Amino acid sequence: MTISTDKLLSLYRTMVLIRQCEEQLARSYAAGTITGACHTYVGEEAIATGVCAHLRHDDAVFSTHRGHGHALAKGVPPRELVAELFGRETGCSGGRGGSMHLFSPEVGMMGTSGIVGPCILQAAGAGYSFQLLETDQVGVAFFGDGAVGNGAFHEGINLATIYDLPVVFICENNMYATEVAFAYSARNTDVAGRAAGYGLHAEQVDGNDVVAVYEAAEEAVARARSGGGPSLMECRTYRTRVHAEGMGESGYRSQEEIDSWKARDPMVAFAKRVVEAGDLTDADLQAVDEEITEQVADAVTFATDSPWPDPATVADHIYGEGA
Amino acid sequence: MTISTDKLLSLYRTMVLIRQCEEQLARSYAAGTITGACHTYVGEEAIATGVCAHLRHDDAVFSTHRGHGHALAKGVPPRELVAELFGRETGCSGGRGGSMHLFSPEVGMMGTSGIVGPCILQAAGAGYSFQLLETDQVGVAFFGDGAVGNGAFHEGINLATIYDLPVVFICENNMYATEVAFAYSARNTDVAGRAAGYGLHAEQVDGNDVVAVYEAAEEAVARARSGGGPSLMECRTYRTRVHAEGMGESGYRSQEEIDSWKARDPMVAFAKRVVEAGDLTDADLQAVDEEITEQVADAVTFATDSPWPDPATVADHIYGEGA
Amino acid sequence: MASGEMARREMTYTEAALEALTAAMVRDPTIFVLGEGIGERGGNFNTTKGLYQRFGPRRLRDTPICERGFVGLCTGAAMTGTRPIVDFMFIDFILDAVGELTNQIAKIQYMTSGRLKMPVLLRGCVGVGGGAATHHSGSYFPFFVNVPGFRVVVPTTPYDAKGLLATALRCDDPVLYLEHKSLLNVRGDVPEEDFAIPFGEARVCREGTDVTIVGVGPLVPKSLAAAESLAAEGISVEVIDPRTLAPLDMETILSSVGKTGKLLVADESFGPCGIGAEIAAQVMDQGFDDLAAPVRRLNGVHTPTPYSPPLEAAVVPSVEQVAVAVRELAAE
Amino acid sequence: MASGEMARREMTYTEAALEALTAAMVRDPTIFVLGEGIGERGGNFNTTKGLYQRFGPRRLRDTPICERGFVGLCTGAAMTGTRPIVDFMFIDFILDAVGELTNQIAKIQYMTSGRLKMPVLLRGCVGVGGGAATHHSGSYFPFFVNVPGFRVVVPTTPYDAKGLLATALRCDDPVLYLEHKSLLNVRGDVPEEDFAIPFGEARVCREGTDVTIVGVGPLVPKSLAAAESLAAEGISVEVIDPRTLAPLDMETILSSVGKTGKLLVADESFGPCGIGAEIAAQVMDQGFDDLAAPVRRLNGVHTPTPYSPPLEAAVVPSVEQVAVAVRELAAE
Ligand SMILES: Cc1ncc(C[n+]2csc(CCOP(=O)(O)OP(=O)(O)O)c2C)c(N)n1
Ligand SMILES: Cc1ncc(C[n+]2csc(CCOP(=O)(O)OP(=O)(O)O)c2C)c(N)n1
Ligand SMILES: [Mg+2]
Ligand SMILES: [Mg+2]
Repeated sequence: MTISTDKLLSLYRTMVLIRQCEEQLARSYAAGTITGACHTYVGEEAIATGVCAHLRHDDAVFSTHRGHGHALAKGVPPRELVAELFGRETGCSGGRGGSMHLFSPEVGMMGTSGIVGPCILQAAGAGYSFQLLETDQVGVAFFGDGAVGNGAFHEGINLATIYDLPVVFICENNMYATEVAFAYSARNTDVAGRAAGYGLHAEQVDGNDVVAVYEAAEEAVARARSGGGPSLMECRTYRTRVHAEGMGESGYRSQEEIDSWKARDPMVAFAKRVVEAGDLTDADLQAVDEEITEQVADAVTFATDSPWPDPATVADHIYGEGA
Repeated sequence: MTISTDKLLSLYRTMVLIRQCEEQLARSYAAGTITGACHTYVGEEAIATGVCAHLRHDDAVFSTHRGHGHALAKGVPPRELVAELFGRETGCSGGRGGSMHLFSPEVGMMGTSGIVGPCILQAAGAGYSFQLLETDQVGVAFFGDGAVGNGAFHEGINLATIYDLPVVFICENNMYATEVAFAYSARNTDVAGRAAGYGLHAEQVDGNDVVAVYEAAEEAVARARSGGGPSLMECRTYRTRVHAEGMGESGYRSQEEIDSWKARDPMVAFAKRVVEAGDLTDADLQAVDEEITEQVADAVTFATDSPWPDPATVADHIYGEGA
Repeated sequence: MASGEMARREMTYTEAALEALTAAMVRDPTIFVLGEGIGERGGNFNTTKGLYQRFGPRRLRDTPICERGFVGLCTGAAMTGTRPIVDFMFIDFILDAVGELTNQIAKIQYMTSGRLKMPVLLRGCVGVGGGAATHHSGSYFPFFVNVPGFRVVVPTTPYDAKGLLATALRCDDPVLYLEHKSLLNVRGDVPEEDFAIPFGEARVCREGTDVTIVGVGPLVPKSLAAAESLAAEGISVEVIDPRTLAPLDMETILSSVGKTGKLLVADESFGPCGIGAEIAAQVMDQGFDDLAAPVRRLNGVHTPTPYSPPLEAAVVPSVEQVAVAVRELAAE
Repeated sequence: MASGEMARREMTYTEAALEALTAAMVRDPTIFVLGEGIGERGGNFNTTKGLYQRFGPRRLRDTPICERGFVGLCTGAAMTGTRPIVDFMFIDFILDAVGELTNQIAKIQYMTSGRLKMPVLLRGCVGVGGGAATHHSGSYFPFFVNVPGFRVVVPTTPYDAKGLLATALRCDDPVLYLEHKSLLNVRGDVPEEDFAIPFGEARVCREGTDVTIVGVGPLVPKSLAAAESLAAEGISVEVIDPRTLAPLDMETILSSVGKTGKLLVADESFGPCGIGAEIAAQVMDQGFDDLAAPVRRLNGVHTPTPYSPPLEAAVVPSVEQVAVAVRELAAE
């Protein structure tokens, strides 16, 4: 592992930020402060963290219904995320979006989508822009195994491949789409293998190992940035909470399965590893935990104190200026 | 080759019927008798012929814009095909469809589509019916290489595979979609290889060799009929006429390429082979040629003499009876 | 329930529809349902609760997330002798299948001059509510009224939910059966026995003499509430629920307008080229001399649906807005 | 052409649009075009003729047949600083991309409160003609008027084709630019210099006093032809071309109706929930007292488009049908 101590600390910080934010959002949902859908990223933090560590604010991330973690890892301030789910004017989408519609173009969070699929195509489109404008920016899509059976996967991966676009596709294969098992939705569950069939660079990564993700993403992002074309990373992982807050488990997966993945918690594993390797100390990590706890508490206060959007603005910005 | 003489003659007859019909339709198009689009199947006759030889009238074929050959091979009488393109009431779609909308459910020709893609899904749907109703019928889709990059390919093949549906997918890979080369639209042009990635049975066949197609289809249809699930056959072939009547070649493919494929004409190759093998004689074949020439002439007379549809019926049958 | 007991029971809208579906599936072994989570789980909105256990995995089959794919599959199935139901959960997901709907499903009967039928039922939840936000709040029915070939059904009561679904499941045409989120848990009396409500028959929910309201979906109960309070002010309101938007029962609407001379069409979905425009144009065309005032439309705000509660509330027509519009009409 | 020569030249509708596109691509290096056959070949309808040779393979790029895919790609491109044009050839192919259009393209500006723009131009041929048959004859614009977020442009002359496309290519909103098949080869005077026609400004094509016709697309020339023959009968017809359906210039329509008191909306596309319904409802709402007769609508027959010439002719409103409708209105 040739990752600097600072970087290790920063990876840990991002994972903890996501985890603590998600747990807070789950509590706020239970309390009724958040309405609509709320899909948490608990258990999958290593993926957004390891990938976004290589991205600049001018790289473009497109994500899906389970997008809180991507937003935070890409640099959306927790205040703006929490305020968005609280429906406040100060939220990253001005309260218009909620959990599934997080927009923060300022930091390159180009949007999450409540519809499965479009992010794949849009990331290819960002790649198209960057190729045409001859910049070294990169487009990134995060999506679940559930998107793999969708036409958008097929069309988007193919377009990016034949046009050689600077894009990185991140498939977060957590084995289920809601309660439908990926093994039911696909006879062949080797996403990386299938993607390679399109002719792009594809590999499978342990999505619960932030270092593995970090290293694979480093290569994929560098490849895209330097004109080497698109890549796909299949990150195998697991969501340890319910599909969406308020839903039950309903029996589609066993308690043993859940427990076995909980035992592979990406943060716990990372902490163990870096401490054992002597890269970081328990005290280092605990300091981060505390820092984040404060940050999340501050975000909740900020959101709670923020004004509601003004209903008089409800139809603003449907169109741009002029024309 | 263990194919009976009768069967060989019948394969030849179907190919000649398609060829002669197409050449007639091309002439009629040039004469202005046919309007709209008219995509001929010249050069690809072996595929529909070899596949449909294994189908019954209660098997369901779904096809695409280049569908005349599929209709004829499936048993649509040439009279009804020609009358349809002439826009007559006696056409297989009552004149409502024209070249790209051939419906003859009576013989299991469930429709051709002017939109690329849907036939793949609909064949899967026929397979769904047959599985649910526990019959031994089979659904078949014919589509071009141009459909391979479309989401319908991805979603349809996947659904048929995971549900184990009795379907045969026939990809007619003629290397171009209009003038866009398949090698441009796909980095990996091995359709069978890619299809196998979904987990269904897939193989590549010489689409200009009617016997090869016949033999591969025999297996695929039998597999579907007996509950063995779906298959895909990638039939490599070439259209030797322009994409659609009235269009030019416009330089997207070389004259050498066209000529090299003309030299591999499926009917000529077949005739040479069966005569050399002593299975059929030149006289046998010539008799078929003449029989078909008469049949096509009769179809043109029939169509020409047929009435136009009554404009008063133009909005009939949008809805079924009742409700 | 033993005979002799009350044949009418109170139940929810969702339960009533499930009863119609269950009866149809017992009667007709060619009916099957596809969708995400409609198998063992019984549907995100309990639309197929218990059916997997009863009818098995071929008649209730979960799908991958490929709406275009399974709508296209259902097209081919309907063409070959079965009766597919697509359960979209949220109807918004239908948008990826609009090509299959418009160019295939809607046209097959026409292209075959009726030699093939197209008994596909497309169902899902529509409408704004509960912070569902912009990708889970749409209605879209004007499009399906515009395109020839569809039946468009918008039940508003448990009774209608059962009776209209029964008709849909006998109908040989493609039917969009659209269930508004806010109505799913509404309770009402529903007969135990099978019954069917023909398409194209509006229901006069309340009689009145001053102003007619045609309400669509959730605007029916809202209009009834407004009518109640307007009655206290001395304004007598007739409320009509068209129940199906295609076919549209213009006769009932026109005869009401013949009596009141004034019409408000209240609909949560978008105004431009919406159902209110169509009704207004037809009433003008066929009942111009009856009109004492122009037909008025009340629609949801013409904007994507926002998430935040105060914004969400601001885009949906309220009981008070209905009342205001009626008062204005009455005063004209 | 040297200055001093006639600045106005006669050219076709397609050539005029190509001129606007070429000028925009010279001016703005972020514009690119995707579609099938729009590269080296220059487009099935010559919409991009010569541009590949001039601007190269990244700015004119052929696509596989994956309409949803490349519309979604263009969405992401527009969000990140370029200005994509999707050239659908036949607009019917847009239907596989309705999800991307409705839930993504139309909503991005709103969801970001204007922090992102959505300068996507979607163009293609609409309408019935030439035996194109049921999958290549649609119009679909009522849907895009119903959904908030789109500009819908329907040029009818070479002059408008150039001027409206110029505006579309400077506009930050998603624009549907719909070219009717029957108009592509119409010739007319077009200024050589750049000019832009603002959206939402109707054109009064012919002044008259007895009856107003709002024509859409090919119904503009047909209405002008009908007006010509009606003039001989002593009926004075005003013909209005709205040019854009969203935004819709109701002011011009209302002021004409203020003069004539009678309105016919003539449109080849489907009637129910169509643009005629919307115009009728708005005219009634805002100009009720001006109306001497109900607004009439003349639409294509509400049926899938058949192939056979006599059937095809039967579904399209004819000059004679326009004249009959106007005569009836004039007599009311
Ligand atoms: C097109 C579409 N269809 C259905 C849904 C409903 N839906 C929301 S999340 C979800 C499951 C997604 O699974 P996956 O992509 O694996 O992501 P995960 O939730 O496992 O992270 C479904 C079916 C949707 N959002 N979009
Ligand atoms: C969805 C869709 N997009 C575009 C077209 C226009 N189009 C008609 S045929 C064709 C090429 C089809 O190529 P392929 O599938 O390889 O079949 P081939 O013509 O080679 O037999 C295209 C692009 C269409 N019919 N449908
Ligand atoms: Mg998943
Ligand atoms: Mg091809």
